[in-house]
Amino acid sequence: MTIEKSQILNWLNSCADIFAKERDYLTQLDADIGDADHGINMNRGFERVKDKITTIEDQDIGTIFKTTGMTLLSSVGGASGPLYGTFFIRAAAAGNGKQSIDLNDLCQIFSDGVDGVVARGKAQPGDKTMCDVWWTVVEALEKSKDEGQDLQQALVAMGEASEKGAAATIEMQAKKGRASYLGERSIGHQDPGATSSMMMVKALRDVVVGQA
Amino acid sequence: MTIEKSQILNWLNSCADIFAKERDYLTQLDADIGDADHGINMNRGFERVKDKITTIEDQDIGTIFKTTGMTLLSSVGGASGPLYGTFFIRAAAAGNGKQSIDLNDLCQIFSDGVDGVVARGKAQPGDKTMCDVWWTVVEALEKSKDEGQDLQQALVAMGEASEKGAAATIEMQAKKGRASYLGERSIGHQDPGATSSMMMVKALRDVVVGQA
Amino acid sequence: MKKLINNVDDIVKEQLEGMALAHPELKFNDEPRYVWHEPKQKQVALLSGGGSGHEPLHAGFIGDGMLTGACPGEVFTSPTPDQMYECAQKVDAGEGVLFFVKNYTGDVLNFETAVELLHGDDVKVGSIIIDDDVAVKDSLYTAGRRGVAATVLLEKIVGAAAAQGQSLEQCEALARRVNNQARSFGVALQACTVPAAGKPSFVLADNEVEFGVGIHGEPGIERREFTDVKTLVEQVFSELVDCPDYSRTLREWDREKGEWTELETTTERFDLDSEYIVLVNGLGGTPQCELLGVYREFALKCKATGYNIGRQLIGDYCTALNMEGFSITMLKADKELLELWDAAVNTPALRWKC
Amino acid sequence: MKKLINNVDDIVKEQLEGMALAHPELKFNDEPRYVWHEPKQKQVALLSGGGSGHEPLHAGFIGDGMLTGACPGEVFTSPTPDQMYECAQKVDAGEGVLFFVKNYTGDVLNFETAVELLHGDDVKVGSIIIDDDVAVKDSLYTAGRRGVAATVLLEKIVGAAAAQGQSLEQCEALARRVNNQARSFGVALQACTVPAAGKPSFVLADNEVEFGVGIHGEPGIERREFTDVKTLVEQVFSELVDCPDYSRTLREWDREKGEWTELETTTERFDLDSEYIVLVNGLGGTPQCELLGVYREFALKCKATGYNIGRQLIGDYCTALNMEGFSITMLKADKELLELWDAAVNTPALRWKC
Ligand SMILES: Nc1ncnc2c1ncn2[C@@H]1O[C@H](COP(=O)(O)OP(=O)(O)O)[C@@H](O)[C@H]1O
Ligand SMILES: Nc1ncnc2c1ncn2[C@@H]1O[C@H](COP(=O)(O)OP(=O)(O)O)[C@@H](O)[C@H]1O
Ligand SMILES: [Mg+2]
Ligand SMILES: [Mg+2]
Ligand SMILES: [Mg+2]
Ligand SMILES: [Mg+2]
Repeated sequence: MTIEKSQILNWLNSCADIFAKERDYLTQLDADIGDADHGINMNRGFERVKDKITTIEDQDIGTIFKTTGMTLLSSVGGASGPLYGTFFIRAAAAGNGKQSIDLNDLCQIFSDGVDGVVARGKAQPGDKTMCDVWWTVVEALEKSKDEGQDLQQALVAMGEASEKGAAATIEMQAKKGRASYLGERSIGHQDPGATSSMMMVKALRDVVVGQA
Repeated sequence: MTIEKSQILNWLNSCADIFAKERDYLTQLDADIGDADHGINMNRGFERVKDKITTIEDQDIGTIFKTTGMTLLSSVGGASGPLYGTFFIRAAAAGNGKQSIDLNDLCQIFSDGVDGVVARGKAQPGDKTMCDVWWTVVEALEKSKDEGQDLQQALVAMGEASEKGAAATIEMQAKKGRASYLGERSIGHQDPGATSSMMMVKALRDVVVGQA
Repeated sequence: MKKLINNVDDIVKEQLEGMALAHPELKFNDEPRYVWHEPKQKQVALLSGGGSGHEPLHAGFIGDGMLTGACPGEVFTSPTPDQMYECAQKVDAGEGVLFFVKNYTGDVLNFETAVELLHGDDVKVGSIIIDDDVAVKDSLYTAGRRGVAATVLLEKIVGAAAAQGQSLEQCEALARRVNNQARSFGVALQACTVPAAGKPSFVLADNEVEFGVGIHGEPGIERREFTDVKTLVEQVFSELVDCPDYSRTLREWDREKGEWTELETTTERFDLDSEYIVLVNGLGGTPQCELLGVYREFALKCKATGYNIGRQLIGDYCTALNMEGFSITMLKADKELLELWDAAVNTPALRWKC
Repeated sequence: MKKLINNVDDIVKEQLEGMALAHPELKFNDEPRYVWHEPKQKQVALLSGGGSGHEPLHAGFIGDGMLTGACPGEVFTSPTPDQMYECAQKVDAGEGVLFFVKNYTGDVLNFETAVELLHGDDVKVGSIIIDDDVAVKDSLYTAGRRGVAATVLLEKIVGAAAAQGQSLEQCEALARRVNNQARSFGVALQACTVPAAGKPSFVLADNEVEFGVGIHGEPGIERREFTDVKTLVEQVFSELVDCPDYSRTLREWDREKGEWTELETTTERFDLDSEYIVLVNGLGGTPQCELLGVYREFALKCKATGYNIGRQLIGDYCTALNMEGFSITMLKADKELLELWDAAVNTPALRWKC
């Protein structure tokens, strides 16, 4: 079983819908420990992505990811713009020339993506950032691969992992990004970027596996 | 029966006490239809008067009034400062050289005073100003005189007249001063200057006749 | 109420001390209270004053090319005659003293007394009433139009004239002309809090504005629905340009006779041939970014209707403490006024060409 | 929420249009979004940028003697690399382009990308990080000190140097020096309302302030009791002068190698022999009169402790929408910096000597 290009397109569209719906929720999370714009940023960026991908549906998955990354880079702004932009631009490599991807590819894609984010943003585990979700997710995918799970099982496990990763940020003290200025006052709040990452991960699961 | 100079001094001191106590109430009245400072102005002015008159207790009533007027003029500011200042400066004439005043004098004093206010401020009856109290008060004093009432009776009637005069301003539309900018929206509120005038009139009654 | 103050009773004194500390060329006298500076040349002394709470008005406009001195009263309370009297004595250089008086009963009465006192001392004194607020419709049933933000434009222009050596009579005539060519209109989104009162002077819902508001926290002419800045600015634009002629009797001091004379005078009409000096003025609690939005709507409306903006100023110049809102002033200008406007000015709040 | 806007999505665009309408010498490009002007002489192009909502920062400082261009992001959101990229292409006169970047993760990352793109196109480009906010204590457990109001002083001073014909390398060295000699600290009395969020970012009681607040509505370092302006300003003064040396690694663009190098650099100590340029900066919702009270306390405290204020600026220069509060910036200056500060500047928000 593989993930088809059409499902990747559905996924990106679904992200756009989710960020439109969760705009205020994400913004409120960011108001608590940041500057109250994360939902607005994600919503603006994925609206553009949604527009953009209609023009490149014929291309391969790598190109679609690269375009997504470039679009996010030039429309989101803030910290999350270059980070998510880099995520997709780096993720593109493992999708180059492909019309579908398997569990191996997916693992590579997300792992390259988060490596790109770290190269730019220098986050370490426990710094309370989006990376804390992606690392948990990649770890879960690796585990599924090692245990010989099928794609469906792997995606379900990945979704759960993303929830755990996001929830784990609640107890962390932020050491990167705007929330770090709050010091200990950042503890007790779920990180907005971790939350938007979780939403993206769960959206992929839902598109491929069907709503849980 | 006459009003002694000591009672005049008591009266002015009592005004100071009353304006200290009613500062916020008068200011609130002024907030409704003006700029929220009338109580503050009267309080500042009469505090100075209270200080000042300790230095001129030996002088005649005319001098005391003139000094009161000059002090108000240079400490109250706003519209009420020059108006109350003029009131006392003009009122002084009928007290010149006197150590006590009778009903006739009082009538003259208040009537000269309000004439002075009109000369400066051009208010007409019904314009919703302090004059609407003083005219009612002078009218009541004239009537008491004509009817041959004694000073005590006259002062009681004067106090009642001042209350009526102030209450009557509620239904008036302001045509002078800051409240006039409100047009019809000034209707329904008691005029702050009329109220402070009423307080002064009643203070005189209470000092001479004793608390009602 | 939360304000950056120590003591309600000291705020005017302390803010003036702050200004004098920041601008050592301004001298501050506390009893009676006035601020002044020494002009570079011998000239007509220009003296303003009024209640405090309108910062940078008045003291912020003292300096070369603008005011010689100012007498600040307590917050929203006009100053007392002893202030103007002593300040005028201090700044008079023998060329005479001109008072700029905003048309409020309190200011008018207190300045009139000062004029009479100074005349008695043989000081050549004149007094100009500023009444530019077109929100006030008539002068029969009110104290007449209020003096608001046109004060800034008038003081700048007459300040330039005085610095050029124009006489007291010339300055008076110029000031009267500017006043008759200027119109202002204000809107509040939220009231200010007078420190001594401790709470907002009025309360507005999220979809309401006070339309035609003054600069003292008093309610406006009417309460209107607020939808967006475009609609609101268009309403203000109409009030400014569709304004009928306005005649009123203003008192002037006759220096010869030593008495007040009443002069019937009428505002000038606006036309599409002139250039306008436009002031989009913040009332104290409104940020720059919103004022820029106001200016945009106003400029677009002027373009669409053929009104020609020759100069502009956007910012907090004539405020009402922390009131949220704005006023717009239009001054019909000719070459002479534009030149005087462009002339060098060096004050804490307005500075160019030096 | 009641704001003088039409549409939450259009406010940045419309406020920039307002600015361009008011100042026709500023050119506004909407897609991608940037503002620029044509300097009188051929010079190093100075380019600033960052989230909007800090007006007059950044576009209000474009003009002779200060910035060449600016890239405003959405409200409180750093701009995107395509904005800097195109703006730099537009303003580069062959002398190179210098970016002024406030130290926020978002600004740093987006500007870095632009630098890399421009380098690829053979544009001579440099990038300066501004991190003056001493409220942030360490750089190990945080994203490091934020860039706040010292930006204004730095842009003015480097702007003067560029206008005098100094090279890109000279401008870079000067900017680094100014940054290491500047410290700021902010306090909020009331939060701002981000338009798209629709409600205040935090709520404070009448006796509370956010102490050590940034300029994006994020909460401060701690919540403190507020009693009066004297006590509060004394607390801010201590934070500014009793501040330990601060070392951190800042990334710099190596134009030769075409890569980022990490440079460990330490702030300068304050002393009693220097003169200081002081900025008492309003955060958007605080009126002039209160800022003057803040300046008074600060100036008195400086006098009492022997700190010498050489120049001052009081007003709204680096704001956070309608936030109530202030920040104070101290820049240790020598003769060179004071002369550059005094040099002519002609921008919408800062103007003297022309
Ligand atoms: N250095 C970093 N590395 C990884 N993620 C980061 C970093 N800095 C910030 N983030 C993520 O970005 C999110 C904030 O994004 P956003 O609010 O859109 O940008 P900004 O903070 O510039 O307003 C944070 O919640 C965090 O997850
Ligand atoms: N022209 C006038 N004639 C008589 N009284 C007046 C006139 N104008 C104002 N007043 C009185 O002054 C009062 C307001 O005084 P105050 O609030 O101290 O001054 P201001 O209006 O300047 O703030 C009004 O309530 C009114 O009674
Ligand atoms: Mg954010
Ligand atoms: Mg009043
Ligand atoms: Mg008043
Ligand atoms: Mg942001």
